[in-house]
Amino acid sequence: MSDTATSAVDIKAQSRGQNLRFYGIWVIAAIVLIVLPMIFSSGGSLTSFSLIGISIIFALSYNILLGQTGLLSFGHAVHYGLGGFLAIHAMNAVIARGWSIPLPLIPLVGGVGGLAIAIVVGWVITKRAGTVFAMISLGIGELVASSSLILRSVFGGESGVTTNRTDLPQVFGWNFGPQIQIYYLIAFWLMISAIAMYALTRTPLGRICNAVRDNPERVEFIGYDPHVVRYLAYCFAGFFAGIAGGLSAINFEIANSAYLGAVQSGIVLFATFIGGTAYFFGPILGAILVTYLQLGLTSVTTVWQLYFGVIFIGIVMFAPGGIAGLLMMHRPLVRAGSLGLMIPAYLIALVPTVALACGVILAIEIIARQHLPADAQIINLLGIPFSATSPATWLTSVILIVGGYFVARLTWQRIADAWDRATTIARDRGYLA
Amino acid sequence: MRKLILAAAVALLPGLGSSAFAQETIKLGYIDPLSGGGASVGEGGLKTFQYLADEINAKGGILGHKVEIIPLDNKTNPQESLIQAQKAIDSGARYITQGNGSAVAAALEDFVTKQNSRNPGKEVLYFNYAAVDPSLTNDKCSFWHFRWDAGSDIKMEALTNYMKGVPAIKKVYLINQDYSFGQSVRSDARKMLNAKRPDVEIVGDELHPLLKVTDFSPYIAKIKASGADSVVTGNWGQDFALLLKAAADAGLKVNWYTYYAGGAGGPTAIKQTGLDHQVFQISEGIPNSGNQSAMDFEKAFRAKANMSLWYPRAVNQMRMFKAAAEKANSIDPVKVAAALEGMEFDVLDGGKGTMRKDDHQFFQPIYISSFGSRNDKEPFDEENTGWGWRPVSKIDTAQTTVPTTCKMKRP
Amino acid sequence: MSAAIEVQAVEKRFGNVRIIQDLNLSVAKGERHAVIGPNGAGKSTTFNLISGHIAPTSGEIRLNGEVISGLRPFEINRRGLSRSFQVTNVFARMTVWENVRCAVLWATGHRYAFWKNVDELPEVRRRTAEILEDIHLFHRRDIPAGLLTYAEQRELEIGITIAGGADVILLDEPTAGMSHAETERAVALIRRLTEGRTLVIVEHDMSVVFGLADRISVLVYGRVIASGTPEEIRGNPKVKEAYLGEEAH
Amino acid sequence: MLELIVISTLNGVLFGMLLFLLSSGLTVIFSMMGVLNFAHASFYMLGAFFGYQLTRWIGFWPALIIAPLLVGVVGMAVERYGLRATHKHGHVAELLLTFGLAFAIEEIVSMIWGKSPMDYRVPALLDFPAFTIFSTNYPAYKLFMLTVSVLIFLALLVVLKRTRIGLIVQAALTHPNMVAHLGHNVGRIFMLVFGVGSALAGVAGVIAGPALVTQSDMAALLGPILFVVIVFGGLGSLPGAFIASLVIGLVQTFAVALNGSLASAFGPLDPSLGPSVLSDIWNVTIAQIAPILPYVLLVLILIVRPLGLMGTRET
Repeated sequence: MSDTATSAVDIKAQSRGQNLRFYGIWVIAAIVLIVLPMIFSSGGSLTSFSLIGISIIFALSYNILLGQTGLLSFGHAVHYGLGGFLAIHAMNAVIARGWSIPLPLIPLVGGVGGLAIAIVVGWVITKRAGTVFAMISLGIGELVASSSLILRSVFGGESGVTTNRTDLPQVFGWNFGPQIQIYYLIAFWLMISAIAMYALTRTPLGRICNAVRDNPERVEFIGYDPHVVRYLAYCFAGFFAGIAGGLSAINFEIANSAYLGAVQSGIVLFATFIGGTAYFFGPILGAILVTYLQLGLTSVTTVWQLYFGVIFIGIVMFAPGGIAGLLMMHRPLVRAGSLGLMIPAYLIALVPTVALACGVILAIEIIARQHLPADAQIINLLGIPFSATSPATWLTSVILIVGGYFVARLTWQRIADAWDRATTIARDRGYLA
Repeated sequence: MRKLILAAAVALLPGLGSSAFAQETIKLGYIDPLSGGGASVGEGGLKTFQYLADEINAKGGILGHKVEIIPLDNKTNPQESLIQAQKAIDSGARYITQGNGSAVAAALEDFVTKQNSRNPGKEVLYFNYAAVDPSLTNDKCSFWHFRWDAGSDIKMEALTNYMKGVPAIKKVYLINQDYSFGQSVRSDARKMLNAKRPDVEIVGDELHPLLKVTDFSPYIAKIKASGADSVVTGNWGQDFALLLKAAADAGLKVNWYTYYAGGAGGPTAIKQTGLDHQVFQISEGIPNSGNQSAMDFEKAFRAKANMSLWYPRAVNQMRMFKAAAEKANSIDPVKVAAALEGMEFDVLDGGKGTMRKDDHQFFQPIYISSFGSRNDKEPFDEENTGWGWRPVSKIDTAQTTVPTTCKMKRP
Repeated sequence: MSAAIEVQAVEKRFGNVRIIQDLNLSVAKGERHAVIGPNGAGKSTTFNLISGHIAPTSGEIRLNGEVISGLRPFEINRRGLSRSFQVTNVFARMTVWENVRCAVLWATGHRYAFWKNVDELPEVRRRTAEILEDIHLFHRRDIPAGLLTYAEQRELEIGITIAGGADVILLDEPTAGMSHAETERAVALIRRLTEGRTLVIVEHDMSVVFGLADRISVLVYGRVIASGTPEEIRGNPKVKEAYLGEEAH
Repeated sequence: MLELIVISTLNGVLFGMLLFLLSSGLTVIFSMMGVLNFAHASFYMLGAFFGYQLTRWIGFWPALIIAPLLVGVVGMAVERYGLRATHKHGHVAELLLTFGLAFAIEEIVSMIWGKSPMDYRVPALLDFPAFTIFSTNYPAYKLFMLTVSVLIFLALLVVLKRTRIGLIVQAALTHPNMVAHLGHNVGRIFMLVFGVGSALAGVAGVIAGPALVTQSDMAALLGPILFVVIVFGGLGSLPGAFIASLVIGLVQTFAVALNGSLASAFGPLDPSLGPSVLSDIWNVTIAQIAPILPYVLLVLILIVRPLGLMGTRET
């Protein structure tokens, strides 16, 4: 086993290979971003893609704190919001003064806004980590959000500040009125920001952030001040959140206090954590999923918040690595070729688990409808209409929950067994420690 | 990977993936909170509009087109409202309506103005049924925005015209929420009272944070100390309920002139405090108005929707929409808008109203009513409290007119 | 030649409890110095005081002649002192490779750099690989540190401590909990890695202490009762009475 | 003026004691388990709603006993089936779990009881003015709230000083690592502590419900203030939480009572300057900024004393 002779050269070759694959992924991502609106060209999908793009940048910036430095912030929207406000004011100033700054540069102004507030408040906030950091960030978030309603001349009260993005100097004949042009602008900044944030993880600072996350005490004994590391990470997170806020300001042409609020901070936490904080692509998955749920779930059910809460609790308890963590758990199995063992177990478990989920959804919807008049008592689940007042529906729900749970438990056991076998094979073949 | 997920997402997105353009029905996007804290209010509005759409459809629709209400949840968030408005447009709606939150209204008004200038031929009209910020029909006014609710300045004009004739009012205390609406109530009250009743003393003028105060007793102590006989407040929701509760606890005996005592939870709070006919409301219609056709409508509506008619203006709005479309003989938003300008209309509770061409503000008779125990001419109670609204005064349309600074840009 | 570490009249109180009283200790440059003493004598506290983990209540600590008492640990580390921990204290979620590399970064001058690709720093890569080979963990470089065996984690602990190239090394019970064979290997490792540097070591295993140390200090109840070469300590009656005698019970 | 001071002091102390009822439970839970329970305000809300429902069924006085017990049971269930499983993933995961829980509880409550305020009334027995001070009535119910809060405060003191569990809790407050060595019954003690902490929040809910508004957003309104209190007082410090509760209660009530602004102190700004940040700040009254004062205090204390008022512990 001892192959010390191959050492450094080997490592170098290995990282070359990784680099190639790495550039490949970015090129593919860029192509997908370019082609996407050609396949789905309806106004609705363009709106959704734009929002998803913004929330990906926002979630990635949040993960600089949560995933990479281990800082749980409840006030990240402060940077997003102030970036948005600065961008709006910059746009209005450009229009009023006739400066020749084109729209595509405005997100950078947003980034500077987010960075500026991070530089100011970050030093105090990052003095402490862990729970105290979380609480202080919550307090600062509330403070800024409430102050924004008092400082009307800057924040425009609760109606906010508006602008008209088409009045800015035009570049390559684009006036940025149509959503498709905004989509490409967001896609452009998404690529730039994602590459930059990925690159950040590969720098000395990025690695030390991980060390601070894992063991801030020990970091002090290898020459680093964890406070400075946290502060720098906080500034970067603020900068990229500001870019997302600036893009949002361009997209909506309005900035208001809702940008800064606890809801926005909560959503980005949801997205990042559900996606998975341990891998760079986790927040991307999370942002896509949560934005999609926000857009889609709200028109299906009025209690979408409850589903959000339940999904979130489920992820915290059973899959703290998030979706990305679940996916990456299977990587050694794929390499070892033992994934095939898992698939039948998953497929069998799918049926009772879905039944259980349907039962729970049915139960929630029955309760949610008790205050509504008779004509709103129809629950449409998987295309089947159920009447919320009918005992048959209650019975169905109970049967699905109880029956689904007991059958599902058996199948989950099967998954656990299959998992043991599959990982044993992977371990034997040396793909798993 | 990412592409696959996106593809699946878009395919699944309800209402976003498809853009079926069926012009058989007139789609009206209803953009208001249907989840979260404001949901009870938003759901009430939705029921009202669905009832009104059914009423129109039962009579053959508008020019033969059925009216369909598309409920869209905006969570009282301006950005979310813009997304929902886009969603409505994508699903073929050319008309949207909204009421809760002047911040949302301002965002939507700005949105339709830009949308219509960038997409000629696909104009969208915005019917505002409850956002009362005066700026919506003044400096921010838009050709594509029509308001059926009385702006807060109009309501204050009506209220002060009523107070002019009540000599018992001598010392007035103003307490309002610290945001644009509360501030305009406060400044209008000062201005108009000074002009119409210079003898009335304003003994206090308070702004408190919006929806953040859990205990109003310090404020009540101040009101009590000031010796006020009347309080004017634009407070709504818990800010109203808590204010009244604290007042009753401290034994404060004053008359309350309010904008939103009738809002969800308001009547319950008043009944709890036992302030019988001491709480007054300014509104464009009340259940016990005495107007037979309005009371018949109220009865039918309550039977079907299981709530009282919070928004008589919504009735005016939908009926006027139909009348304007028929007058223009078209359901094209541009033509309907032109027909609405300056249109006169018989409102639900009786009397004439008019949609002013200058700023697209609807002017109508305004009622001052008080809440308390009922007599036999008042069949309707509120929120099962047993108490109901009693008309105190009717202010005619002419007495509610305020000037506008709007410089309307017409297409 | 001034001493590498000079502890003068240091006292540490927690509330009313005096953990360390009038502590005096001098370690010459290039010396291998062992600190021994019964449990609760304040050995780890002494390390915590020297490395800046806790600040002394009074007294003075010098590193190469410069006063370091009251400085933060990273400031002391940057002046050339590095320590290990009695309880394994590595970066559990990061790979072995990254654990060592992080410890190399400050010393190679990359500090908080956010404009350099960490994989493209030849100096860092070379030193990391060297240290991993030194501590026999090169073949385990891609394993998260939390998944290593106990003995491997102890070795990694030493690796992280020496990686920054500090010339004063403090090792807190590096062989605790190791089997006999593992201990021998570790001692050889320590001997090789600290060649030419100053070493202070806290150790319970007397064969390790007497085999490795040039000088030994005996700490009892927060006070140094004897200091000298292994032979002097062996023959010191105070030590026999207070420490070895006690252990004989 | 004297009237305002007396009334504001009474109200401030009352609000402060209510905050302390909540923050004491939160502090004890935090000290024992290292978990900052984000859903603590949600338990307060559950207390109010259970209290409301039970009052309608069996009357206020039984509800005052039963509702907190029910909340305590819910709390214990959360600890047993939620937090215990999450513990191995660290404190951030536990905090996130309670964060999700706060979300879910709010929605469940509004699903069951709707979103409008409940008609939760002061019991008839206490629905009279206790005394009149400067022509202002002080309601008996508020006096009752004050009494209950003080009694619970005293009871808490006795339990902490005189009982075995109290000693363990106290030990945990000062030496958090010690609880790890308590032996086999540590799980049960955690569950009990979490249950008692939740039940305390439940008591606060039952008695505050009729005085304030019982509505599904009441947790979200109070939650942030609660965290300010315990961070301000110093995480894990019971005396700190007590002082911070009173300080924040008094500051908020007095700020409301004062009408001062920079404009009233130094005269209005030159109107020709037009609206600006300066004029916003110049004209804002202390009453207007009352709700953000706790956050300002929080930031200030963290600059001066990063561990909080009485805090001694790093995390």
